Amino acid sequence: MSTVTHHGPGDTTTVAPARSAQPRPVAEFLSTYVFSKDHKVIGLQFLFSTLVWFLIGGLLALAVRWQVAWPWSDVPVLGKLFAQEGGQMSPEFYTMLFTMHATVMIFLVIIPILAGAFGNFLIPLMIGADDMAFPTLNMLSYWFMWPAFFAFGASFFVEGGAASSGWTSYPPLTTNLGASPGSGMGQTLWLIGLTFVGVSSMLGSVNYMTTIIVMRAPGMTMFRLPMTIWAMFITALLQAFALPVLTAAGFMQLFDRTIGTGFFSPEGSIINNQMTGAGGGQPLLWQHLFWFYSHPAVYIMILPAMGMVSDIMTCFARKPLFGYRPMVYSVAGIAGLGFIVWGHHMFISGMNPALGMTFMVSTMMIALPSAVKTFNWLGTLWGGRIQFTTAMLFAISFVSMFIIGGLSGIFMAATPVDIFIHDTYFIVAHFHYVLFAGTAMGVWAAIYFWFPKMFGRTMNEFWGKVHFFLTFIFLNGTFFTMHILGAVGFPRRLADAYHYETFHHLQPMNAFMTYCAIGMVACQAIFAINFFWSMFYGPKAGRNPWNANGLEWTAPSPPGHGNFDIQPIVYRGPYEYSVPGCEKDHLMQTDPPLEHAVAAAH
Amino acid sequence: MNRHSFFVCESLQRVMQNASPALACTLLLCGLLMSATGCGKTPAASFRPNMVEAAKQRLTPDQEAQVATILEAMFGTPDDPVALPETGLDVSKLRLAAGPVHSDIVGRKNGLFREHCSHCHGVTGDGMGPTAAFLNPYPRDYRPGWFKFKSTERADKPTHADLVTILNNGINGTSMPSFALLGEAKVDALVEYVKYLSMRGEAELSLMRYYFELDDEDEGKLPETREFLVEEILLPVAERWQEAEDAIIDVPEMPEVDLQESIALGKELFYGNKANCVKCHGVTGLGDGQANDYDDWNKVVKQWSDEVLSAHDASTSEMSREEKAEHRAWLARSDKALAGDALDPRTIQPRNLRQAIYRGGRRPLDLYYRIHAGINGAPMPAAAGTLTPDEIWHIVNYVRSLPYEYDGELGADRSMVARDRL
Amino acid sequence: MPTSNVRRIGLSFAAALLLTPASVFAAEWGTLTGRFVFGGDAPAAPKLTVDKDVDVCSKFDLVNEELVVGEGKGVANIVIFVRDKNVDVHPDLKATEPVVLDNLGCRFFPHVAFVQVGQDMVIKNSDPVGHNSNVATLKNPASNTLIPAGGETKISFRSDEAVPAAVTCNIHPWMKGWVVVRDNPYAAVTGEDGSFTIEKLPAGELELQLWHEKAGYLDTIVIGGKKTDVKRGRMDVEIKASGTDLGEMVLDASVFK
Amino acid sequence: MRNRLAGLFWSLVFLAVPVLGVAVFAVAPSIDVWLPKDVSAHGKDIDSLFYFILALTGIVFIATEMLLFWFVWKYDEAARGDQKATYIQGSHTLEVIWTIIPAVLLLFLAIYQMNAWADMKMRRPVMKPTVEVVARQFEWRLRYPGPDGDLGTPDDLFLVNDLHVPVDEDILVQLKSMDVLHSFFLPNLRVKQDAVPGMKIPVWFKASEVGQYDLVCAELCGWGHYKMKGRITIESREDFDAWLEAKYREQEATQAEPLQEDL
Repeated sequence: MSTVTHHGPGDTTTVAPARSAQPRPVAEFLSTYVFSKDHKVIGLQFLFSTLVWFLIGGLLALAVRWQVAWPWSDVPVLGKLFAQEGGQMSPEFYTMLFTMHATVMIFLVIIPILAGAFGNFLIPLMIGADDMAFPTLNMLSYWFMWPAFFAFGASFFVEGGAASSGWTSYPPLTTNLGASPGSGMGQTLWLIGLTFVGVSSMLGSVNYMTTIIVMRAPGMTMFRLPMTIWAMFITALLQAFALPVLTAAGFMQLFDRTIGTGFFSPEGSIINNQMTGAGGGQPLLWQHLFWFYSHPAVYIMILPAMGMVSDIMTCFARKPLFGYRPMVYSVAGIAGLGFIVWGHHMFISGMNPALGMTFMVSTMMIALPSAVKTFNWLGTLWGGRIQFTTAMLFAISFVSMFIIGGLSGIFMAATPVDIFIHDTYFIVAHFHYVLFAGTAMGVWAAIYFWFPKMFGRTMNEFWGKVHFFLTFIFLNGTFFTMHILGAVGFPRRLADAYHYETFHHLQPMNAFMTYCAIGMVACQAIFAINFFWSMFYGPKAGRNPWNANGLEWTAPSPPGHGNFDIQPIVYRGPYEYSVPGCEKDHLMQTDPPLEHAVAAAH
Repeated sequence: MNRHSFFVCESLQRVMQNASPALACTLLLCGLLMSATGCGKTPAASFRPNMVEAAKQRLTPDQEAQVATILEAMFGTPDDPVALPETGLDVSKLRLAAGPVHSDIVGRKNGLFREHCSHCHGVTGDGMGPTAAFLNPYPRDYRPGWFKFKSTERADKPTHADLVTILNNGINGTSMPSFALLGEAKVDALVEYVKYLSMRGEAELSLMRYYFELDDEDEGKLPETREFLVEEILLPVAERWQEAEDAIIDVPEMPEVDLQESIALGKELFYGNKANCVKCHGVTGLGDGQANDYDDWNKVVKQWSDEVLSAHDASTSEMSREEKAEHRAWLARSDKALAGDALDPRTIQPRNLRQAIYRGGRRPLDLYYRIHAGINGAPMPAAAGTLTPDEIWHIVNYVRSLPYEYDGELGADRSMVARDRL
Repeated sequence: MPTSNVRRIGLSFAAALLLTPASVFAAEWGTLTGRFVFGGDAPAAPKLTVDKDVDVCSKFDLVNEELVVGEGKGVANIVIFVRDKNVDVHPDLKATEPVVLDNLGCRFFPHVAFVQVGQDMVIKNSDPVGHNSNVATLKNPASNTLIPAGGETKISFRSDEAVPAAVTCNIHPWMKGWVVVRDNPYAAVTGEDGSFTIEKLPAGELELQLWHEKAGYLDTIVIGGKKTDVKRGRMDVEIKASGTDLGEMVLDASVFK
Repeated sequence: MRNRLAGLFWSLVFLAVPVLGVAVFAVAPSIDVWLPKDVSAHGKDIDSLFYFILALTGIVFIATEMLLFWFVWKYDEAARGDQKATYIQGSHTLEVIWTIIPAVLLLFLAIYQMNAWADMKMRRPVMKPTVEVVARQFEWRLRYPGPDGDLGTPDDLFLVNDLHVPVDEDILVQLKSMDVLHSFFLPNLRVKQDAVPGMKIPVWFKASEVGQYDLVCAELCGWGHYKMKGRITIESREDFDAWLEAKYREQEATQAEPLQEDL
């Protein structure tokens, strides 16, 4: 076991001396796998939980697509499950579906899978620490997800169903219990769940920041950190500064709903033909508070994926990252600008139009660091020696898809154009290109890439490529068409848009997208089987199956408790691939300095 | 030892060992695709029986089945409606409105009722669609055959045109939207279907009530002859729908007096003992007079649930074992009917007359109808015979001026005056 | 099989031959009398809460009239009518005068009114306050008319009602009365002492039906100390030309729970 | 040695992105899945801006995706033989170039569109509202000032879902909401504005062509969001006045009339 010298101030996980008493299997199982303070186990716990929710979110999306393509027709499976009258989906059930699809995907999948799963698993390994700075806090950050899982999960079964006011939860629809079926208990549970997700993220973010600042291995300077760690670091900063606002806003909404405050309800409105109680509030206030968190949250949802993709891409292009420092600066730039662009979600919300202009300029500017990152990834490929592993394919497709998602954002940033495309499928296309075609592809790349480190075995490459190919085709079939639907003005969130003459002819196109979506979800079965199969029967991977440079690859696969069997000492940055004059095509961060390597570095 | 074996149970491991990943992939893919694209269609829609009435009339399961059989013979199913010639309904219109939503061979949209109405009013027209419980007021239950806003006398059915007007204008102040943009033909078909559902509901009620009148020699079974069903059950209902067209209220012209004078007279009547509007609509006109009354739909449920509640409390000590068992079965069934087939009764509030919201239409003519005939199904009584037409017109004028009346004296209740938001 | 039933009903155009009884007038007529008494201690009628038009209505000392037990424990307001639809009607019993239902003292008077099909019913208001009378009939179109102080309105019924119809006032929620609508003149309502009389009934076997607003159709009565089953309030009696007296019929207190 | 075919295959997959992407946008207008017909005075500003951004992003899209394809095609391990990857850590010149050029373009775009935005949302015409639109779950309640031209007087005309406006005139809509958020969306007039309870938001436009178009709710307003369908009818001043007059007469009716045919 570990003979690591303990050097972190918060490190409390010393290796227990061998117990003389008989092993207590249940207690040991619980402390090893359930209430573990080991960052790797916590990371895997996050990974498995989020993958389960990913499946649920995907199935919810399928049901949504079904209704959009064939409104009022019999719904297979769901029609029977929920005993809708006449087999057809009721509109409030549909609104609940897309609300919960977004909620699950954002709060229970993307944010926890990036920060929770990969952040936890990778940060100590990549900086050469034996665990997080605050392992107990770390364990709590996972277990605080469970109340959220329960709250969101249970809300499907309460009267009126789960929240159905969109994931943005705009009041007064949400503050008034009579406004919508889902505005009842479902919405309360939604707010409670959200709060717990927030607490979990907050605990994580404090931990990540501290760990990255104080627990780096000797020689690991800030500018020798891999991009993944930089991205995680800045994500943690974003969370730490933006989350309190959302938590406060969530409580305000909860109070509006339960104890009759009126933060978000204007005076004298009549909802469901009844006078509402308290007044004096402003619905727009919620939008400001919500987007003050949720716009930075958009970057929380992509920055870590960008970091991981950078690492994967350099490894399989066998080439240093093009412009390491500009990449770091652009991540920081995105984070900084991310705090002053929230108003672009509110151009037509009734907010002062003059304010719209300032937000438009800052929004245009945030495209810059994104562009810099894209060009740098292209620069990384340029002159490389590309290995088409599954992880690399996902990483390249991340770049390819992020270009689309990024460029479509410019349409929305342009305020006059936004007048037309706001709340249409153009927006849906945009954020699915960023979040699904972007982040989810990045996550798959990361899973295929770090799987050997997690389980000591590699995933099946052939089925991995089949999975990639099908996902890639179907995802573009589903989401690319949304752009042109958006150009027609096809609005989001309509249970049945075809009774409008303007949109009547779009049904076949939506049916096509639904077929693609069905295919997309179905082919994840390949991934699921490959994943579990490889966990047990995949070919054994050594410490460094990809010949990568990072510190994590010096540890055993899977790393034992305390991670490293010898204390890593860092001599260089993480991207020393194909260093001229060096025999190997890569120099790990722990490799002792070579004369020519040092020479080449300057 | 594999440290991650806890994730999967032993049996799964064995299965995984024996199957190749390719085979498993294919199987799972097929399974997912099949379940997603629908091998299992949901069963065809059916009409829901009137459980409250069945429990109330203490029908046996056999009798319930008989009612269902008779009704299916007389009216068909939601997907395949039948209208006997005596109903006077146009089957081709019914077909347009009935069934699941689909486009027929010429691209005409069918299944209009389920597309536009059933999520509130329910496939059966019992006002208990999936959304119903969340609406205030509840969506209308067509089955008892009561309709509120019409141009006919209180006790009469609405005319076809009345229902068309409701569909075209919606009912302001409720969740009923306007369907004018569907076009005349579709609205017409929907009205026909509403009439069909209402006739079916009324026929169901009278069938269920008829068991009570049976003689002992009938052995608890209704005669199933066409004559009985048409003469005793269908015609009394259908004829009243057909008579409605001749029962339109005759409205005399508005008296030729100065508007302000008429308003003053109307105000006097409003507050006076003769018209007594003030008792329910309140001295403020805000509808804050009578607050604990129910409309007829809710009253039925309220009375029935009170009865069942008191039966729960009643002593069973003097009953024989069989009686006790029967009593318990009946209670269980009544509770089930109340829980699954009735919405929690809610009180009805008199209209706030200062909002300029008039559910039955804002034309002076509509208000005249409301005062003349009252509102069927609601506590609002008919003034015909009590008030002269001129007096009714004065009240109409006063009510129309109420939203614009100086309301300073309302003080703290100012927020209730919502005329500024319609 | 339900489908075969469907076909049978849908296609059976052939009218069933109804056995119409030969309409022969009875030769003899008799009178039916009887008295209902309350078995057990007579409960005191609870006072009503009067919260509308208090200045007028609170003067009347109103009580809940669901169960009125009068002198000698007689149960008032029990409705007795002949169930047989084709009963012979004595030629003297042609309904001419309208039945009057009065809003009197913030209650309905009489508490249970009896009216025949086709006969007029005048609902009037002798109170100094306005009332409305909401008649909740099931087979007949329901009506609800505004009746100002001193006013009156006239309604009639086109078909009999299997169950007496409730009459309520929406302005004064405590007010409740009943209307019995039959298509023959043979019905009676027990008075304060619990007794009733139906005159000029055709002699022979007749089926009566007994109803009370709280008990519904009566199930059991005690005649001469013997428990008699009158399921759904149906009771066969023999009308003698000399008159039939059912005597004292005891209604157990549990009936009214 | 790795198979070259795999590299070719995957590069073609990535080539399909720009090719099919452009194809979709090229084909879409011809199958009528494109910007709906514009009948407003200001719509061309939005449309031309849309096309301008489309062209700009289109060029960047094609360029970057083709570059990606080219690199993937060319620098495949199998194609490189024994050659090592080139050791390049970055280029200051390139970084500066690809920071400055997009920055200039984006700033230009931002400033270029300000005027259009101001026209649509800030320079409100000085006039009394043509109509008040009050959104509620789930319909559009309309109120026209009656003969006196003022809203809030007893001669107001109340309608639902059926919005009429005169052509070639400034229209000022006073937008309100009775209950929750809604959004007043006229696709053919390129108008969209959220209706916020407690706020009176002015919306203005000028219709340039006679016709009937959809009025859509674009902000989730509850379970019935999909059915908040309204209609806008753009007609000549004479027709509009006649319609207004007829509707007003209808609202003031004291006698039953034959049903209006043109509902």
